[in-house]
Amino acid sequence: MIEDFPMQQIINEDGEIVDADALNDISTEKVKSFYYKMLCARMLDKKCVNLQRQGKIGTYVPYEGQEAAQIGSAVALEEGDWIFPTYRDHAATLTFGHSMRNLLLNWRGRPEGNVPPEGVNIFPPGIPIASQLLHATGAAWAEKKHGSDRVSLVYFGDGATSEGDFHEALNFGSVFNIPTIFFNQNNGYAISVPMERQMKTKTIAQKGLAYDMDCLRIDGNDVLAVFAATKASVDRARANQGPTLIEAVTWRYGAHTTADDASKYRDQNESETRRETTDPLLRVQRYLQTQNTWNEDWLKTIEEEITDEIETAIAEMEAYPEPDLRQLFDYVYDRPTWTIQEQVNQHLAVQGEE
Amino acid sequence: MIEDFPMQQIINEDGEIVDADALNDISTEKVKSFYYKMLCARMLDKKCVNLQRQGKIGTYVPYEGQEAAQIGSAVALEEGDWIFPTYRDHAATLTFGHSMRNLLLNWRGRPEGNVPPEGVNIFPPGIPIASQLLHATGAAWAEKKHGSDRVSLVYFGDGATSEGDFHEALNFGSVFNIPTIFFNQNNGYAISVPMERQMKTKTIAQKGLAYDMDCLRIDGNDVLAVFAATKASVDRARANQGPTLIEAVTWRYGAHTTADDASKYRDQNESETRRETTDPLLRVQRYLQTQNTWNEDWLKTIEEEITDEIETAIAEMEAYPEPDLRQLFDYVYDRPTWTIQEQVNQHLAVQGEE
Amino acid sequence: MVSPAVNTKKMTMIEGVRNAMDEMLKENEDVIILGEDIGVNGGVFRATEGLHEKYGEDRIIDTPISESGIIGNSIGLAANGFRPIAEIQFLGFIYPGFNQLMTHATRLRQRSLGRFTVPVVVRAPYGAGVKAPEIHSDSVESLFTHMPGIKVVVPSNAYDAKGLLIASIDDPDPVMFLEPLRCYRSNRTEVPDGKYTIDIGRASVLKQGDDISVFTWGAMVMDTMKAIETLEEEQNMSCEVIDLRTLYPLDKETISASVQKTGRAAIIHEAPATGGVSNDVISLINDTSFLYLRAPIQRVTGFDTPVPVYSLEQEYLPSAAKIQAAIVNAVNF
Amino acid sequence: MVSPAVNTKKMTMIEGVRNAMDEMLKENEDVIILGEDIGVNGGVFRATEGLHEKYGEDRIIDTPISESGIIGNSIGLAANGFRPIAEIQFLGFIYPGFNQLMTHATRLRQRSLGRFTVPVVVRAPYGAGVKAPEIHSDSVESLFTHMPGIKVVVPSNAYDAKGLLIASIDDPDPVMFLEPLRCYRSNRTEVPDGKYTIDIGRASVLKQGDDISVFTWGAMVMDTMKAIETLEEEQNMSCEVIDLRTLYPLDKETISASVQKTGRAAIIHEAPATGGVSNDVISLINDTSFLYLRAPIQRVTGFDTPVPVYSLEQEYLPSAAKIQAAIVNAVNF
Ligand SMILES: Cc1ncc(C[n+]2csc(CCOP(=O)(O)OP(=O)(O)O)c2C)c(N)n1
Ligand SMILES: Cc1ncc(C[n+]2csc(CCOP(=O)(O)OP(=O)(O)O)c2C)c(N)n1
Ligand SMILES: [Mg+2]
Ligand SMILES: [Mg+2]
Repeated sequence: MIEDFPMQQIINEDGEIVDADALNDISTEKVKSFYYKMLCARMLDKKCVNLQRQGKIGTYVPYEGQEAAQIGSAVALEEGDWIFPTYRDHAATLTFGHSMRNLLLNWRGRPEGNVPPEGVNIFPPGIPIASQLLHATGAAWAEKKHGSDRVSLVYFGDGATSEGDFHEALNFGSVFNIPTIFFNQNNGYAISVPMERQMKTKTIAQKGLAYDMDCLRIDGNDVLAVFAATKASVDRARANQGPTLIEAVTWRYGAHTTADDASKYRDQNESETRRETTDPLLRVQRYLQTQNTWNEDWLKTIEEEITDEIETAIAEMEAYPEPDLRQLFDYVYDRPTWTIQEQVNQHLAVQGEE
Repeated sequence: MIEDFPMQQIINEDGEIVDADALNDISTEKVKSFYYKMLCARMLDKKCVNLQRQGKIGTYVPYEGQEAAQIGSAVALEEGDWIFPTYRDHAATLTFGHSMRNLLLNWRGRPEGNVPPEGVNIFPPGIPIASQLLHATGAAWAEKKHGSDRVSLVYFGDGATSEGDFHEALNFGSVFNIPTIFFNQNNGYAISVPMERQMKTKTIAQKGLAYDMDCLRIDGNDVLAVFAATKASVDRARANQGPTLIEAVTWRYGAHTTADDASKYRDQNESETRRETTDPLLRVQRYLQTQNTWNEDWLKTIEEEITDEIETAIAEMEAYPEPDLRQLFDYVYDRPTWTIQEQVNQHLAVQGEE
Repeated sequence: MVSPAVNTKKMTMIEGVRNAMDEMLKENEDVIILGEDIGVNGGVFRATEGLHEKYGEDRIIDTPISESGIIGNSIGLAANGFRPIAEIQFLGFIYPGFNQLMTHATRLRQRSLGRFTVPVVVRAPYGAGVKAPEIHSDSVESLFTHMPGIKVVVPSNAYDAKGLLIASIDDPDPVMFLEPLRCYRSNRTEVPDGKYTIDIGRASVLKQGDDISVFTWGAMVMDTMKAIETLEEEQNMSCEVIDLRTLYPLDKETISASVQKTGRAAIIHEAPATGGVSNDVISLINDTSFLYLRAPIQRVTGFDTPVPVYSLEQEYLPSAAKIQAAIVNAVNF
Repeated sequence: MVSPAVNTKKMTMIEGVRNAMDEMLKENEDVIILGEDIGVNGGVFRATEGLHEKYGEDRIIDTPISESGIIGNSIGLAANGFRPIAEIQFLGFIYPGFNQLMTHATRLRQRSLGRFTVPVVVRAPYGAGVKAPEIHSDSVESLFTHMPGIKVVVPSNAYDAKGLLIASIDDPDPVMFLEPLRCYRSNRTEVPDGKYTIDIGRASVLKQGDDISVFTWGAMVMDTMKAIETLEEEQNMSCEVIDLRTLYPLDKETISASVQKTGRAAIIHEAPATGGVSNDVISLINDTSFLYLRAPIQRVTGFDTPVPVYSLEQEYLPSAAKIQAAIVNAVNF
């Protein structure tokens, strides 16, 4: 079966062009903008790991290694589209327009973290595995019913394919021909459990056959391949040609979260090797180098730019006003029930006494 | 995709041999014994519809038309194997050794209906759609862990493939190489919803591809094809070669239940046509006729035999002692909790006062 | 709420439910219905009969058998502008969709500080006493009253059903709308034409009385009224009967005012005693009316057992004798 | 239950949990564990650390991410001879498996008149206060106490955890074994070597007292004890503190004896007030001890809201001040 789903690439690990036709559609400027976004995401991720160590944010979920998958897919969307991230997909949400400050506030345990800028359709990250897939179909179905050509894209991991909701969402998507891109980041592990114990199949793409759904497998570390495949799927969805299941094969370098110890279940040398070989940023760099469009000064400039942006966001996060009790009480319902109102009153009465 | 899953037959609608090799393994005696069981099931089913009309049993779920699928599969099992029926699979449970009396008691709202004879492994019928698939994998997994070669077979309908539990069970089955036969009776409808609205795929068999599971599609009205395919799958499972998904294409002639009105959602003439063409009993009769082994006297004899058996079972059902309150209280836990015990006492105190 | 000029019609409760949906489908294009067998078939209890023909398959949507899919998609649809009514064929089959309710439908507003909301009504027939197969008969209201972020409504007649269902569809938050099976066709009430609402959170005093406050809802309303009728005749006793109608939030004023008047209370429901909504009512009375109580509060409930198969179903349901005994106990305490 | 000659060791609660499973895995080949990341990884809280190495992957089974699959398969395994322990990574992720618990695990014995039984223990860490992400922190004990056919156990220390978990694994019926996250490593108690059991259904009187009976369980035991310590010092008051330990069935004798002695009661828990187990305790007191009550029963609970993200988590949890205020309210009533 795996032969039926070859891993699609546009540029390979060494930065060599594999699919020149596909590359034609993508300007060097665009490639460089992808690189910029990936670098920004990576620098932010490293920073967050540090912030967690310093106790400035809580347990953090790193995505380092998966930048191409998240950014290549997010840039293929347009305004008015919808994305449904998991806890690991903030490279995607950042790319799609979430504010860096709110993204940081999320890791600081602040409800604002889930609130995207006005007009940007990003759902709060899905925590119960695979449950968000059904919101993605629902929201895209609404677009279709309202006659727009907007689509939704939902992120989920290899492990998520084991949940019933994965199946129900793909079935709904195919039965009602809903414009949703089911974007799987197969990073090889679900916490400690490798793909081989999660499923018998060697590909996730083939699961689309159970729904007569378009399905493909791409090199998730090739940002160009990710972009091109997602864009094609999005175009099809916009044209009412139905949903697509994309398997983007990738790898997380780090632990599952900052509370996880990856060395308990895998040899972390593998990650070190991969940094030298399949890394998504390095690959673009190599490609630009072979094209003679790589420039160390440019790199330095953008590194500085990004550092500034991140430092500003962190400063904003740190200066952010204290959490407000009303965030706990006022948004359970449109208007608090008497039960909640009474609880607020009691709470304030006692905590005032302290 | 449907071309990859041709509907396997051994004898066709006209009773002609399609697969002579496969037929070689099945003696005429065996064929006649299948016919006997199918006739018994059909006569019982008709009787139950009548009993329901007379108010002697509650809402009844008929299976008429699906006798070949249920009986061909159940006879492929052996002692010590496990079956997991739905509400519609009493032709299968009867064949596998359930008592006709208890089967009738079930429709009379009696808990004894769920209790199979000692040593016969039949689970109570699955009511929440698809949930029983996971019990089937669990029980067969237990056999495998205990080192036996017993297998489980689980029945479910076309509609059941939409539930998350279908997916989770097939995934567990394939990951742990569990000896379970996932036996789908695709009767074209889930209450009023036709297969085309339940899924986009034209076959259910292909859903096995999502798990790298053996999967096939058979004519579920050809009892010989059902038997042969199930037997082969069972043998493979016994030899630790893993689970199989079988799609048996069939048709229910009647309504979903005696409370359902099928004419609301489909043309019941279709059923009448099918009685003359694809009927599972008629097909065996035609086959035996072409073989010159059909005998009207035999038919009469067995009809009388079966009538007797059914009448006896009905008499037993009607004479069965009144329900016992202890059945409500004594089996919630191994020993009633004080809460339940107190409730029994209060109940008896008041109902005694009446 | 109802203008006196409006025409009324006698309806069964299922007709009231259908009529409410019809009104709202007519009024608001964003109202849609999702469920199993609700289209051509009109629902297994005919709640949606005729609606598919009238509003088409884009609005009256037969779904695959997939409760998580129904509720999960309804969340996405609701967050993106629709007002879905999700029909669960029997409440006993809502559990595969429990995760979507518990972790999403009820929390999305809070999780997004109001950015995304879920105006979904989940309708489900429920309760014992109609000889349904196993698992079809659960009364599990309290699984939902314990779920922050959703309201729980239970009508017992056509008038309430229509007014409450319209209010539920209009509500900006998720509502669990539970329809007692035994009430579907057992009685008829006058139902006004057109749109009217009954406030969620308001109980209905069915009968004034002085000696005890009897709280109940759903199908037990009928049984309670009947049990009390004989009791009052035979024992010269005056019972106040209150149909709670909304189980979350409870009607604190009505409950406490009644108990403070009568000094005694009984609660009647089908669900198991442990964890049943009766305990919340007791707790509310403890909080509001402790000093008024002249006897322990009585509960008449289902047992701490599953609802049995139908030959034993009548034993499971609170009987008239038990309701009467409980009231007598309280009054004679 | 513990012979005096037996050695003891100081353990955290998570060690007590692990030790109990180790004992039972050693004793009975049919004991197996299923769950996510419980194998090589030893569980995300290390509850199964070392067990995979010791007992092998046929008994310590890493499953796909599939809670319905874990519980559903456990039912089949249990009905066919095994004694599965199913670990749910956080209680907040049990909902996808809710249907299997509600309609099968808890009913199979009754549905088959005892022919098939489900001796399964479902273990799950739970509760707020450890800065976990959203949805990880639910306290939903009452979803299970309301489910006929399952017992619900909540230890608060290592000694209880080990004895109760062994009793749960030995129990012929399903047991929901809830492990308060905040207790995992917050204190150590002496734990005997070898096998011992604590009866399911027995509360533990942590401290005798005369003025009020304070009922609590899980992580709130620590907070309650601390709140009461200052209160007793400052206000010259004597509180009886009872760790319920089992939430279904409740320990009727211990609860009612205590309230009949003190005449006052308070219940402290993390779950939302509405539908929380406190209401069952109130109901039990109403049934057994009405005439002894000298003040309304007090509740200190979580709010009728979801557990918020961690910056607001401490506001959500019952504070010492609230526990003290409730007790003072009752005593000064
Ligand atoms: C329903 C549910 N079960 C369990 C968990 C705990 N959990 C959080 S992340 C995770 C692994 C997910 O793996 P995968 O889908 O591959 O995504 P990745 O973390 O690799 O991005 C698990 C089991 C959860 N969040 N939800
Ligand atoms: C979880 C759940 N949802 C809904 C139902 C109601 N229901 C009973 S039978 C049925 C149709 C099942 O169709 P199919 O799987 O094709 O089996 P068939 O009845 O055709 O044998 C439905 C929806 C149920 N029993 N369980
Ligand atoms: Mg992964
Ligand atoms: Mg069918």
